[in-house]
Amino acid sequence: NDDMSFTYTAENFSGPIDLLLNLIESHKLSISEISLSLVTAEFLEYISRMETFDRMLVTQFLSVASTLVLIKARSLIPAIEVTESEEADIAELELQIKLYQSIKRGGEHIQTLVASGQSVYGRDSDWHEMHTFLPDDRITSEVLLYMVKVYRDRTKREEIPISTVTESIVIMPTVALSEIVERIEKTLLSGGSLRLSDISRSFGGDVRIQKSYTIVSFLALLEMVKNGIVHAVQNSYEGDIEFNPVNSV
Amino acid sequence: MTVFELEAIVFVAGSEGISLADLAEAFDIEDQEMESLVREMVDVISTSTRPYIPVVSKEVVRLVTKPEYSNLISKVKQTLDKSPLSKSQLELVSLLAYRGPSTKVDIDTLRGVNSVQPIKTLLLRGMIERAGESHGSTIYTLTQDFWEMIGVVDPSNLPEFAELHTTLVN
Amino acid sequence: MTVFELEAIVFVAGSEGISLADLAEAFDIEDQEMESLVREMVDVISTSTRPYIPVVSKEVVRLVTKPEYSNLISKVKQTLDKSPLSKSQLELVSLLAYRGPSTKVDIDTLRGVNSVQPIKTLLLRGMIERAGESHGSTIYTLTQDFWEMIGVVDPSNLPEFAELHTTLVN
Repeated sequence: NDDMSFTYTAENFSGPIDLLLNLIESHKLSISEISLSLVTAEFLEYISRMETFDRMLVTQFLSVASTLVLIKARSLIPAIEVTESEEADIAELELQIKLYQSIKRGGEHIQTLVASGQSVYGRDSDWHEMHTFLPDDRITSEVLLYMVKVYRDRTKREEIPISTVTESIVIMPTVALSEIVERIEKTLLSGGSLRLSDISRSFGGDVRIQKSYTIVSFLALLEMVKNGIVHAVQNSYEGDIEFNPVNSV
Repeated sequence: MTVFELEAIVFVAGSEGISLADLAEAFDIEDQEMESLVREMVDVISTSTRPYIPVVSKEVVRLVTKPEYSNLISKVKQTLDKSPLSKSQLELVSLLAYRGPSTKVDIDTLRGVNSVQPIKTLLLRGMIERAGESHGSTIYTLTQDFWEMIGVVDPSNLPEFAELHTTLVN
Repeated sequence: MTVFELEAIVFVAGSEGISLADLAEAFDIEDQEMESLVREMVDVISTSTRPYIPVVSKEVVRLVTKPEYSNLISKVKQTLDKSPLSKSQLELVSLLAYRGPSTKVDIDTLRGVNSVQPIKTLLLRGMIERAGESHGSTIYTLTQDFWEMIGVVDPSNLPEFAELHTTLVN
Protein backbone atom coordinates (compact mmCIF):
# COMPACT_ATOMS: atom_id res chain seq x y z
CA ASN A 1 0.00 0.00 0.00
CA ASP A 2 2.94 2.31 -0.54
CA ASP A 3 1.95 3.43 -3.99
CA MET A 4 0.92 6.95 -3.04
CA SER A 5 3.06 8.76 -5.54
CA PHE A 6 0.32 10.63 -7.35
CA THR A 7 -0.04 14.29 -6.55
CA TYR A 8 -3.15 15.71 -5.02
CA THR A 9 -4.47 18.23 -7.45
CA ALA A 10 -7.87 18.08 -9.04
CA GLU A 11 -6.43 18.70 -12.51
CA ASN A 12 -4.76 15.30 -12.61
CA PHE A 13 -8.08 13.52 -12.84
CA SER A 14 -11.12 14.48 -14.84
CA GLY A 15 -13.34 13.28 -11.99
CA PRO A 16 -13.88 10.62 -9.32
CA ILE A 17 -14.33 7.81 -11.84
CA ASP A 18 -11.04 8.67 -13.51
CA LEU A 19 -9.30 8.65 -10.12
CA LEU A 20 -10.81 5.27 -9.20
CA LEU A 21 -9.80 3.71 -12.49
CA ASN A 22 -6.27 5.05 -12.05
CA LEU A 23 -6.03 3.57 -8.55
CA ILE A 24 -7.35 0.21 -9.70
CA GLU A 25 -4.99 0.10 -12.67
CA SER A 26 -1.98 1.22 -10.65
CA HIS A 27 -2.49 -1.88 -8.46
CA LYS A 28 -3.04 -4.03 -11.55
CA LEU A 29 -6.49 -5.04 -10.33
CA SER A 30 -9.58 -5.73 -12.38
CA ILE A 31 -12.75 -3.76 -11.88
CA SER A 32 -14.77 -5.49 -9.15
CA GLU A 33 -16.35 -4.84 -5.80
CA ILE A 34 -13.31 -6.37 -4.10
CA SER A 35 -10.81 -4.14 -5.86
CA LEU A 36 -12.99 -1.12 -5.10
CA SER A 37 -12.86 -1.95 -1.40
CA LEU A 38 -9.07 -2.26 -1.67
CA VAL A 39 -8.58 1.22 -3.09
CA THR A 40 -11.14 2.96 -0.86
CA ALA A 41 -8.54 4.18 1.61
CA GLU A 42 -6.42 5.76 -1.11
CA PHE A 43 -9.46 7.38 -2.66
CA LEU A 44 -10.43 8.93 0.66
CA GLU A 45 -6.87 10.04 1.27
CA TYR A 46 -7.04 11.84 -2.07
CA ILE A 47 -10.32 13.57 -1.18
CA SER A 48 -9.05 14.70 2.18
CA ARG A 49 -6.12 16.40 0.47
CA MET A 50 -7.98 17.74 -2.54
CA GLU A 51 -7.09 21.33 -3.18
CA THR A 52 -9.98 22.25 -5.40
CA PHE A 53 -12.94 24.06 -4.02
CA ASP A 54 -15.03 23.63 -7.12
CA ARG A 55 -18.20 22.74 -5.23
CA MET A 56 -19.66 20.72 -8.04
CA LEU A 57 -16.54 18.59 -8.32
CA VAL A 58 -16.28 18.05 -4.57
CA THR A 59 -19.90 16.94 -4.49
CA GLN A 60 -19.23 14.45 -7.26
CA PHE A 61 -16.22 13.02 -5.40
CA LEU A 62 -18.15 12.72 -2.16
CA SER A 63 -21.06 10.99 -3.82
CA VAL A 64 -18.67 8.31 -5.11
CA ALA A 65 -16.99 8.20 -1.68
CA SER A 66 -20.28 7.32 0.00
CA THR A 67 -20.72 4.29 -2.25
CA LEU A 68 -17.12 3.25 -1.66
CA VAL A 69 -17.54 3.42 2.10
CA LEU A 70 -20.58 1.23 1.79
CA ILE A 71 -18.52 -1.30 -0.16
CA LYS A 72 -15.72 -1.10 2.39
CA ALA A 73 -18.13 -1.51 5.28
CA ARG A 74 -19.66 -4.57 3.65
CA SER A 75 -16.26 -6.14 3.11
CA LEU A 76 -15.35 -5.61 6.76
CA ILE A 77 -18.72 -6.53 8.25
CA PRO A 78 -20.32 -9.10 5.95
CA ALA A 79 -23.59 -9.05 7.87
CA ILE A 80 -24.17 -5.38 7.21
CA GLU A 81 -27.57 -4.63 5.74
CA VAL A 82 -27.53 -3.05 2.31
CA THR A 83 -30.76 -1.68 0.89
CA GLU A 84 -31.86 -2.39 -2.65
CA SER A 85 -31.03 1.14 -3.76
CA GLU A 86 -27.57 0.95 -2.18
CA GLU A 87 -27.03 -2.38 -3.92
CA ALA A 88 -27.94 -0.63 -7.18
CA ASP A 89 -25.48 2.20 -6.42
CA ILE A 90 -22.67 -0.33 -6.02
CA ALA A 91 -23.53 -2.11 -9.27
CA GLU A 92 -23.79 1.23 -11.07
CA LEU A 93 -20.41 2.41 -9.84
CA GLU A 94 -18.77 -0.76 -11.14
CA LEU A 95 -20.49 -0.36 -14.50
CA GLN A 96 -19.57 3.30 -14.66
CA ILE A 97 -15.88 2.52 -14.21
CA LYS A 98 -16.04 -0.11 -16.94
CA LEU A 99 -17.71 2.32 -19.34
CA TYR A 100 -15.25 5.02 -18.41
CA GLN A 101 -12.41 2.60 -19.16
CA SER A 102 -13.76 2.15 -22.70
CA ILE A 103 -14.05 5.91 -23.20
CA LYS A 104 -10.49 6.39 -21.99
CA ARG A 105 -9.19 3.68 -24.31
CA GLY A 106 -11.06 5.26 -27.23
CA GLY A 107 -9.52 8.60 -26.28
CA GLU A 108 -6.05 7.09 -26.50
CA HIS A 109 -6.81 5.79 -30.01
CA ILE A 110 -8.07 9.21 -31.07
CA GLN A 111 -5.03 10.93 -29.63
CA THR A 112 -2.83 8.59 -31.68
CA LEU A 113 -4.86 9.32 -34.80
CA VAL A 114 -4.56 13.09 -34.30
CA ALA A 115 -0.81 12.78 -33.71
CA SER A 116 -0.29 10.57 -36.76
CA GLY A 117 -1.22 13.50 -39.03
CA GLN A 118 -3.22 11.30 -41.40
CA SER A 119 -5.95 13.89 -41.94
CA VAL A 120 -8.00 13.64 -45.06
CA TYR A 121 -9.52 16.60 -46.83
CA GLY A 122 -12.75 17.13 -48.63
CA ARG A 123 -13.69 19.71 -51.15
CA ASP A 124 -16.31 22.42 -50.71
CA SER A 125 -19.48 21.66 -52.57
CA ASP A 126 -19.90 23.14 -56.05
CA TRP A 127 -23.67 23.35 -55.80
CA HIS A 128 -23.58 27.03 -54.91
CA GLU A 129 -21.95 27.80 -58.25
CA MET A 130 -25.42 27.49 -59.69
CA HIS A 131 -27.46 30.46 -58.57
CA THR A 132 -31.04 29.50 -58.11
CA PHE A 133 -33.37 30.30 -55.24
CA LEU A 134 -34.55 27.15 -53.55
CA PRO A 135 -37.46 27.87 -51.21
CA ASP A 136 -38.58 25.85 -48.21
CA ASP A 137 -42.36 26.07 -47.95
CA ARG A 138 -42.38 25.45 -44.23
CA ILE A 139 -40.81 28.80 -43.39
CA THR A 140 -43.24 31.48 -42.25
CA SER A 141 -42.79 34.48 -40.01
CA GLU A 142 -44.31 32.40 -37.18
CA VAL A 143 -41.57 29.80 -37.59
CA LEU A 144 -38.94 32.55 -37.38
CA LEU A 145 -40.58 33.93 -34.24
CA TYR A 146 -40.67 30.49 -32.68
CA MET A 147 -37.00 29.81 -33.48
CA VAL A 148 -35.83 33.13 -32.04
CA LYS A 149 -37.76 32.47 -28.85
CA VAL A 150 -36.30 28.96 -28.55
CA TYR A 151 -32.87 30.51 -29.05
CA ARG A 152 -33.52 33.20 -26.43
CA ASP A 153 -34.72 30.65 -23.87
CA ARG A 154 -31.76 28.38 -24.55
CA THR A 155 -29.23 31.16 -24.01
CA LYS A 156 -30.98 32.14 -20.79
CA ARG A 157 -30.81 28.55 -19.55
CA GLU A 158 -27.11 28.28 -20.36
CA GLU A 159 -26.33 31.37 -18.33
CA ILE A 160 -27.36 29.73 -15.04
CA PRO A 161 -24.01 28.65 -13.57
CA ILE A 162 -24.86 25.78 -11.23
CA SER A 163 -28.00 23.74 -11.57
CA THR A 164 -30.47 24.10 -8.75
CA VAL A 165 -30.43 20.34 -8.27
CA THR A 166 -26.93 20.38 -6.83
CA GLU A 167 -27.61 23.48 -4.76
CA SER A 168 -29.12 21.49 -1.90
CA ILE A 169 -26.14 19.20 -1.38
CA VAL A 170 -23.28 21.58 -1.92
CA ILE A 171 -23.67 22.91 1.60
CA MET A 172 -21.97 19.75 2.81
CA PRO A 173 -18.39 20.25 1.60
CA THR A 174 -18.15 23.53 3.42
CA VAL A 175 -17.30 21.52 6.55
CA ALA A 176 -13.87 20.11 5.90
CA LEU A 177 -12.84 16.63 6.92
CA SER A 178 -10.21 18.18 9.16
CA GLU A 179 -12.85 20.05 11.14
CA ILE A 180 -14.77 16.89 11.78
CA VAL A 181 -11.59 15.06 12.74
CA GLU A 182 -10.84 17.84 15.20
CA ARG A 183 -14.30 17.62 16.69
CA ILE A 184 -14.05 13.86 17.11
CA GLU A 185 -10.55 14.10 18.53
CA LYS A 186 -11.70 16.62 21.10
CA THR A 187 -14.42 14.28 22.31
CA LEU A 188 -12.15 11.26 22.42
CA LEU A 189 -9.20 13.00 24.03
CA SER A 190 -11.36 14.35 26.78
CA GLY A 191 -11.63 10.71 27.76
CA GLY A 192 -15.04 9.94 26.37
CA SER A 193 -16.01 7.22 23.96
CA LEU A 194 -18.07 7.65 20.85
CA ARG A 195 -20.67 5.47 19.19
CA LEU A 196 -21.26 5.63 15.46
CA SER A 197 -25.00 6.00 16.02
CA ASP A 198 -24.42 9.03 18.31
CA ILE A 199 -22.26 10.69 15.70
CA SER A 200 -24.87 10.50 12.99
CA ARG A 201 -27.59 11.70 15.36
CA SER A 202 -25.46 14.65 16.43
CA PHE A 203 -25.63 16.19 12.96
CA GLY A 204 -29.43 16.42 12.97
CA GLY A 205 -31.26 18.13 10.14
CA ASP A 206 -31.53 16.89 6.59
CA VAL A 207 -31.24 13.10 6.26
CA ARG A 208 -28.93 13.35 3.25
CA ILE A 209 -26.61 15.76 5.00
CA GLN A 210 -26.69 13.58 8.11
CA LYS A 211 -25.71 10.57 6.01
CA SER A 212 -22.87 12.44 4.36
CA TYR A 213 -21.48 13.70 7.65
CA THR A 214 -21.69 10.20 9.10
CA ILE A 215 -19.66 8.90 6.20
CA VAL A 216 -17.07 11.61 6.59
CA SER A 217 -16.87 10.95 10.36
CA PHE A 218 -16.57 7.22 9.79
CA LEU A 219 -13.70 7.86 7.37
CA ALA A 220 -12.02 10.11 9.87
CA LEU A 221 -12.35 7.44 12.56
CA LEU A 222 -11.02 4.73 10.24
CA GLU A 223 -8.06 6.96 9.55
CA MET A 224 -7.47 7.32 13.30
CA VAL A 225 -7.78 3.56 13.82
CA LYS A 226 -5.22 3.06 11.07
CA ASN A 227 -2.87 5.53 12.73
CA GLY A 228 -3.25 3.81 16.09
CA ILE A 229 -4.87 6.76 17.87
CA VAL A 230 -8.25 5.15 18.26
CA HIS A 231 -9.48 1.69 19.08
CA ALA A 232 -12.75 0.38 17.66
CA VAL A 233 -14.97 -2.23 19.29
CA GLN A 234 -18.05 -3.89 17.98
CA ASN A 235 -19.61 -5.86 20.81
CA SER A 236 -22.20 -7.87 18.97
CA TYR A 237 -22.05 -9.09 15.38
CA GLU A 238 -24.35 -6.45 13.95
CA GLY A 239 -24.11 -4.00 16.79
CA ASP A 240 -23.05 -0.42 17.05
CA ILE A 241 -19.36 0.44 16.77
CA GLU A 242 -17.76 2.09 19.75
CA PHE A 243 -14.61 4.16 19.45
CA ASN A 244 -12.22 4.79 22.33
CA PRO A 245 -8.92 6.63 22.51
CA VAL A 246 -6.05 4.11 22.56
CA ASN A 247 -4.54 5.36 25.84
CA SER A 248 -7.77 4.66 27.69
CA VAL A 249 -7.98 0.99 26.60
CA MET B 1 6.32 17.45 -56.47
CA THR B 2 4.30 15.08 -58.62
CA VAL B 3 1.31 15.72 -60.88
CA PHE B 4 -0.94 13.79 -58.51
CA GLU B 5 0.22 15.75 -55.49
CA LEU B 6 -0.65 18.90 -57.38
CA GLU B 7 -4.02 17.44 -58.32
CA ALA B 8 -4.72 16.66 -54.64
CA ILE B 9 -4.11 20.28 -53.71
CA VAL B 10 -6.22 21.67 -56.52
CA PHE B 11 -8.98 19.19 -55.59
CA VAL B 12 -9.05 20.47 -52.00
CA ALA B 13 -9.04 24.10 -53.18
CA GLY B 14 -12.56 23.53 -54.51
CA SER B 15 -14.32 25.87 -56.90
CA GLU B 16 -12.32 28.89 -55.68
CA GLY B 17 -9.16 27.24 -56.94
CA ILE B 18 -5.61 28.17 -56.01
CA SER B 19 -3.27 30.67 -57.62
CA LEU B 20 -0.08 29.55 -59.31
CA ALA B 21 1.82 32.06 -57.19
CA ASP B 22 0.48 30.54 -53.94
CA LEU B 23 1.39 27.07 -55.15
CA ALA B 24 4.93 28.10 -56.10
CA GLU B 25 5.41 29.79 -52.75
CA ALA B 26 3.99 26.96 -50.62
CA PHE B 27 6.21 24.39 -52.30
CA ASP B 28 9.20 26.61 -52.79
CA ILE B 29 9.61 26.03 -56.50
CA GLU B 30 10.17 28.38 -59.43
CA ASP B 31 7.17 29.88 -61.24
CA GLN B 32 8.32 28.34 -64.48
CA GLU B 33 8.60 24.88 -63.02
CA MET B 34 5.13 25.33 -61.51
CA GLU B 35 3.66 26.26 -64.86
CA SER B 36 5.13 23.25 -66.59
CA LEU B 37 3.82 21.02 -63.78
CA VAL B 38 0.34 22.49 -64.22
CA ARG B 39 0.53 21.87 -67.99
CA GLU B 40 1.51 18.29 -67.30
CA MET B 41 -1.44 17.90 -64.94
CA VAL B 42 -3.82 19.27 -67.58
CA ASP B 43 -2.56 16.63 -70.01
CA VAL B 44 -2.79 13.75 -67.56
CA ILE B 45 -6.27 14.63 -66.34
CA SER B 46 -7.76 15.49 -69.71
CA THR B 47 -6.86 12.09 -71.11
CA SER B 48 -8.15 10.19 -68.06
CA THR B 49 -11.67 9.03 -67.20
CA ARG B 50 -11.98 11.68 -64.47
CA PRO B 51 -15.28 13.55 -64.72
CA TYR B 52 -13.58 16.94 -64.48
CA ILE B 53 -10.84 18.98 -66.13
CA PRO B 54 -8.39 21.54 -64.72
CA VAL B 55 -9.03 25.09 -65.87
CA VAL B 56 -6.42 27.82 -65.57
CA SER B 57 -7.84 31.31 -65.68
CA LYS B 58 -6.24 34.52 -64.43
CA GLU B 59 -3.34 32.54 -62.97
CA VAL B 60 -5.75 30.49 -60.84
CA VAL B 61 -6.18 26.76 -61.34
CA ARG B 62 -9.36 24.87 -60.42
CA LEU B 63 -11.14 21.66 -61.29
CA VAL B 64 -14.49 21.91 -63.07
CA THR B 65 -16.79 19.12 -64.15
CA LYS B 66 -16.79 18.29 -67.87
CA PRO B 67 -19.59 20.01 -69.81
CA GLU B 68 -21.26 16.72 -70.70
CA TYR B 69 -22.27 16.31 -67.05
CA SER B 70 -23.99 19.71 -66.71
CA ASN B 71 -27.54 18.56 -67.37
CA LEU B 72 -27.21 15.67 -65.03
CA ILE B 73 -25.80 17.87 -62.26
CA SER B 74 -28.64 20.43 -62.48
CA LYS B 75 -31.17 17.64 -62.44
CA VAL B 76 -29.71 16.17 -59.25
CA LYS B 77 -29.53 19.58 -57.64
CA GLN B 78 -33.21 20.15 -58.21
CA THR B 79 -34.11 16.84 -56.58
CA LEU B 80 -32.03 17.65 -53.51
CA ASP B 81 -33.36 21.12 -53.00
CA LYS B 82 -36.79 20.15 -51.85
CA SER B 83 -35.30 19.17 -48.53
CA PRO B 84 -36.49 21.28 -45.59
CA LEU B 85 -33.99 23.49 -43.79
CA SER B 86 -32.23 21.92 -40.83
CA LYS B 87 -32.69 23.25 -37.33
CA SER B 88 -29.38 25.13 -37.34
CA GLN B 89 -30.16 26.69 -40.72
CA LEU B 90 -33.57 27.77 -39.41
CA GLU B 91 -31.97 29.22 -36.31
CA LEU B 92 -29.52 31.17 -38.44
CA VAL B 93 -32.14 32.73 -40.73
CA SER B 94 -34.31 33.56 -37.70
CA LEU B 95 -31.41 35.34 -36.01
CA LEU B 96 -30.64 37.29 -39.20
CA ALA B 97 -34.32 38.18 -39.63
CA TYR B 98 -34.70 39.58 -36.12
CA ARG B 99 -31.20 40.94 -35.64
CA GLY B 100 -30.45 42.28 -39.11
CA PRO B 101 -27.27 41.83 -41.21
CA SER B 102 -24.54 40.22 -39.05
CA THR B 103 -20.90 39.25 -39.40
CA LYS B 104 -19.72 35.65 -39.31
CA VAL B 105 -18.06 36.41 -35.96
CA ASP B 106 -21.33 37.78 -34.53
CA ILE B 107 -23.24 34.76 -35.77
CA ASP B 108 -20.72 32.33 -34.25
CA THR B 109 -20.74 34.18 -30.94
CA LEU B 110 -24.53 34.35 -30.78
CA ARG B 111 -24.99 30.68 -31.60
CA GLY B 112 -21.97 29.52 -29.60
CA VAL B 113 -20.95 27.27 -32.48
CA ASN B 114 -19.05 27.58 -35.70
CA SER B 115 -21.65 28.24 -38.41
CA VAL B 116 -19.64 27.41 -41.55
CA GLN B 117 -21.94 24.58 -42.60
CA PRO B 118 -25.37 26.25 -42.33
CA ILE B 119 -23.95 29.40 -43.97
CA LYS B 120 -22.71 27.38 -46.92
CA THR B 121 -26.03 25.67 -47.41
CA LEU B 122 -28.06 28.87 -47.06
CA LEU B 123 -25.81 30.64 -49.56
CA LEU B 124 -26.28 27.93 -52.11
CA ARG B 125 -30.04 27.92 -51.61
CA GLY B 126 -30.07 31.66 -52.22
CA MET B 127 -31.57 32.48 -48.82
CA ILE B 128 -28.65 34.55 -47.58
CA GLU B 129 -25.95 36.53 -49.36
CA ARG B 130 -22.70 38.28 -48.57
CA ALA B 131 -22.96 42.02 -47.91
CA GLY B 132 -19.45 43.32 -47.39
CA GLU B 133 -17.09 43.00 -44.46
CA SER B 134 -16.68 44.44 -41.01
CA HIS B 135 -13.43 44.10 -39.04
CA GLY B 136 -12.32 41.41 -41.45
CA SER B 137 -15.44 39.29 -40.95
CA THR B 138 -17.93 38.73 -43.78
CA ILE B 139 -21.38 40.25 -43.27
CA TYR B 140 -24.37 38.07 -44.17
CA THR B 141 -27.88 39.24 -44.88
CA LEU B 142 -31.15 37.64 -45.99
CA THR B 143 -31.94 37.88 -49.69
CA GLN B 144 -34.90 39.63 -51.30
CA ASP B 145 -36.10 36.18 -52.42
CA PHE B 146 -36.19 35.10 -48.78
CA TRP B 147 -38.38 38.00 -47.67
CA GLU B 148 -40.72 37.43 -50.59
CA MET B 149 -40.99 33.77 -49.67
CA ILE B 150 -42.26 34.53 -46.17
CA GLY B 151 -44.37 37.44 -47.42
CA VAL B 152 -42.84 40.09 -45.19
CA VAL B 153 -41.79 43.31 -46.88
CA ASP B 154 -39.98 44.90 -43.98
CA PRO B 155 -38.33 43.10 -41.02
CA SER B 156 -40.11 45.41 -38.57
CA ASN B 157 -43.37 43.76 -39.66
CA LEU B 158 -42.24 40.48 -38.11
CA PRO B 159 -44.25 39.46 -35.03
CA GLU B 160 -42.86 40.88 -31.74
CA PHE B 161 -40.02 42.46 -33.71
CA ALA B 162 -39.14 45.41 -31.47
CA GLU B 163 -38.64 43.40 -28.29
CA LEU B 164 -36.70 40.51 -29.83
CA HIS B 165 -34.59 42.80 -31.99
CA THR B 166 -33.45 44.68 -28.88
CA THR B 167 -32.53 41.43 -27.10
CA LEU B 168 -30.43 40.26 -30.04
CA VAL B 169 -28.65 43.52 -30.77
CA ASN B 170 -27.40 44.02 -27.22
CA MET C 1 -26.24 5.66 -65.29
CA THR C 2 -22.48 5.21 -65.48
CA VAL C 3 -19.84 5.09 -62.76
CA PHE C 4 -18.38 8.34 -64.09
CA GLU C 5 -21.70 10.14 -63.99
CA LEU C 6 -21.99 9.07 -60.38
CA GLU C 7 -18.44 10.26 -59.70
CA ALA C 8 -19.28 13.66 -61.26
CA ILE C 9 -22.20 14.08 -58.85
CA VAL C 10 -20.20 13.01 -55.81
CA PHE C 11 -17.40 15.36 -56.91
CA VAL C 12 -19.80 18.30 -57.07
CA ALA C 13 -21.41 17.41 -53.72
CA GLY C 14 -18.02 17.96 -52.05
CA SER C 15 -17.42 17.28 -48.38
CA GLU C 16 -21.13 17.60 -47.61
CA GLY C 17 -21.49 14.37 -49.52
CA ILE C 18 -24.71 12.97 -50.90
CA SER C 19 -26.91 10.28 -49.42
CA LEU C 20 -27.52 7.03 -51.26
CA ALA C 21 -31.25 7.68 -50.89
CA ASP C 22 -30.98 11.09 -52.62
CA LEU C 23 -28.92 9.54 -55.40
CA ALA C 24 -31.44 6.76 -55.91
CA GLU C 25 -34.25 9.32 -56.06
CA ALA C 26 -32.43 11.66 -58.44
CA PHE C 27 -31.62 8.86 -60.84
CA ASP C 28 -34.88 7.06 -60.29
CA ILE C 29 -33.27 3.70 -59.64
CA GLU C 30 -33.68 1.08 -56.94
CA ASP C 31 -31.65 1.39 -53.72
CA GLN C 32 -30.02 -1.95 -54.41
CA GLU C 33 -28.91 -0.94 -57.87
CA MET C 34 -27.56 2.32 -56.42
CA GLU C 35 -25.53 0.45 -53.84
CA SER C 36 -23.93 -1.79 -56.41
CA LEU C 37 -23.13 1.24 -58.57
CA VAL C 38 -21.47 2.93 -55.59
CA ARG C 39 -19.45 -0.22 -54.92
CA GLU C 40 -18.35 -0.24 -58.54
CA MET C 41 -17.32 3.42 -58.27
CA VAL C 42 -15.28 2.68 -55.13
CA ASP C 43 -13.44 -0.05 -57.07
CA VAL C 44 -12.78 2.11 -60.14
CA ILE C 45 -11.54 5.12 -58.17
CA SER C 46 -9.50 3.18 -55.63
CA THR C 47 -7.48 1.50 -58.37
CA SER C 48 -6.95 4.69 -60.37
CA THR C 49 -4.34 7.44 -59.95
CA ARG C 50 -6.94 9.87 -58.59
CA PRO C 51 -5.68 11.57 -55.43
CA TYR C 52 -8.91 10.86 -53.54
CA ILE C 53 -11.09 7.95 -52.51
CA PRO C 54 -14.85 7.68 -52.04
CA VAL C 55 -15.93 6.99 -48.48
CA VAL C 56 -19.38 5.78 -47.52
CA SER C 57 -20.37 6.57 -43.96
CA LYS C 58 -23.88 6.34 -42.57
CA GLU C 59 -25.37 6.02 -46.06
CA VAL C 60 -23.65 9.20 -47.27
CA VAL C 61 -20.94 9.05 -49.93
CA ARG C 62 -18.22 11.66 -50.31
CA LEU C 63 -14.72 12.04 -51.74
CA VAL C 64 -11.74 12.69 -49.48
CA THR C 65 -8.05 12.88 -50.32
CA LYS C 66 -5.89 9.82 -49.78
CA PRO C 67 -3.99 9.88 -46.46
CA GLU C 68 -0.60 10.01 -48.20
CA TYR C 69 -1.34 13.58 -49.29
CA SER C 70 -2.07 14.69 -45.76
CA ASN C 71 1.21 16.45 -44.94
CA LEU C 72 1.35 18.17 -48.27
CA ILE C 73 -2.20 19.52 -48.11
CA SER C 74 -1.86 20.68 -44.52
CA LYS C 75 0.70 23.17 -45.84
CA VAL C 76 -1.87 24.98 -47.96
CA LYS C 77 -5.11 24.23 -46.17
CA GLN C 78 -5.92 24.70 -42.51
CA THR C 79 -9.15 23.29 -41.26
CA LEU C 80 -9.38 22.67 -37.54
CA ASP C 81 -7.06 23.90 -34.84
CA LYS C 82 -4.95 20.81 -34.15
CA SER C 83 -3.56 21.95 -30.82
CA PRO C 84 -3.73 19.09 -28.31
CA LEU C 85 -7.09 18.17 -26.84
CA SER C 86 -7.34 18.40 -23.06
CA LYS C 87 -8.10 15.27 -21.07
CA SER C 88 -11.80 16.04 -20.74
CA GLN C 89 -12.11 17.12 -24.39
CA LEU C 90 -10.50 13.85 -25.43
CA GLU C 91 -12.95 11.88 -23.27
CA LEU C 92 -15.84 13.71 -24.82
CA VAL C 93 -14.84 13.18 -28.45
CA SER C 94 -14.02 9.55 -27.68
CA LEU C 95 -17.47 9.06 -26.18
CA LEU C 96 -19.14 10.60 -29.24
CA ALA C 97 -16.90 8.75 -31.68
CA TYR C 98 -17.33 5.28 -30.16
CA ARG C 99 -20.87 5.61 -28.80
CA GLY C 100 -22.41 7.86 -31.44
CA PRO C 101 -24.46 11.07 -31.02
CA SER C 102 -25.35 11.49 -27.33
CA THR C 103 -27.38 13.83 -25.16
CA LYS C 104 -25.82 16.14 -22.59
CA VAL C 105 -27.41 14.01 -19.86
CA ASP C 106 -25.86 10.80 -21.24
CA ILE C 107 -22.47 12.49 -21.54
CA ASP C 108 -22.55 13.72 -17.95
CA THR C 109 -23.67 10.35 -16.64
CA LEU C 110 -21.05 8.42 -18.55
CA ARG C 111 -18.20 10.73 -17.58
CA GLY C 112 -19.38 11.08 -13.99
CA VAL C 113 -18.78 14.83 -14.12
CA ASN C 114 -20.49 17.86 -15.61
CA SER C 115 -19.28 18.49 -19.17
CA VAL C 116 -20.38 22.10 -19.78
CA GLN C 117 -16.83 23.35 -20.26
CA PRO C 118 -15.41 20.81 -22.73
CA ILE C 119 -18.68 20.98 -24.71
CA LYS C 120 -18.34 24.75 -25.06
CA THR C 121 -14.72 24.55 -26.15
CA LEU C 122 -15.33 21.75 -28.66
CA LEU C 123 -18.31 23.62 -30.15
CA LEU C 124 -16.12 26.68 -30.67
CA ARG C 125 -13.31 24.58 -32.14
CA GLY C 126 -15.83 23.24 -34.67
CA MET C 127 -15.27 19.64 -33.59
CA ILE C 128 -18.76 18.92 -32.30
CA GLU C 129 -22.18 20.32 -33.17
CA ARG C 130 -25.73 20.24 -31.86
CA ALA C 131 -27.99 17.71 -33.50
CA GLY C 132 -31.45 18.17 -32.04
CA GLU C 133 -32.86 17.28 -28.66
CA SER C 134 -34.08 14.23 -26.84
CA HIS C 135 -36.20 14.44 -23.67
CA GLY C 136 -35.24 18.10 -23.32
CA SER C 137 -31.50 17.39 -23.47
CA THR C 138 -29.37 18.64 -26.38
CA ILE C 139 -27.86 15.95 -28.58
CA TYR C 140 -24.22 16.43 -29.62
CA THR C 141 -22.40 14.84 -32.52
CA LEU C 142 -18.94 15.07 -34.09
CA THR C 143 -18.53 17.25 -37.18
CA GLN C 144 -17.35 16.11 -40.60
CA ASP C 145 -14.28 18.33 -40.08
CA PHE C 146 -13.40 16.33 -36.97
CA TRP C 147 -13.55 13.01 -38.81
CA GLU C 148 -11.43 14.44 -41.61
CA MET C 149 -8.92 15.73 -39.06
CA ILE C 150 -8.37 12.27 -37.54
CA GLY C 151 -8.38 10.74 -41.01
CA VAL C 152 -11.23 8.34 -40.24
CA VAL C 153 -14.38 9.14 -42.15
CA ASP C 154 -16.42 6.11 -41.19
CA PRO C 155 -16.62 5.55 -37.38
CA SER C 156 -16.58 1.78 -37.85
CA ASN C 157 -12.98 2.10 -39.05
CA LEU C 158 -11.84 3.37 -35.65
CA PRO C 159 -9.46 1.05 -33.79
CA GLU C 160 -11.36 -1.45 -31.57
CA PHE C 161 -14.64 0.08 -32.73
CA ALA C 162 -16.89 -2.97 -32.46
CA GLU C 163 -15.83 -3.84 -28.93
CA LEU C 164 -15.90 -0.33 -27.45
CA HIS C 165 -19.11 0.61 -29.26
CA THR C 166 -20.93 -2.42 -27.88
CA THR C 167 -19.79 -1.66 -24.33
CA LEU C 168 -20.86 1.97 -24.52
CA VAL C 169 -24.21 1.49 -26.22
CA ASN C 170 -25.55 -1.14 -23.84
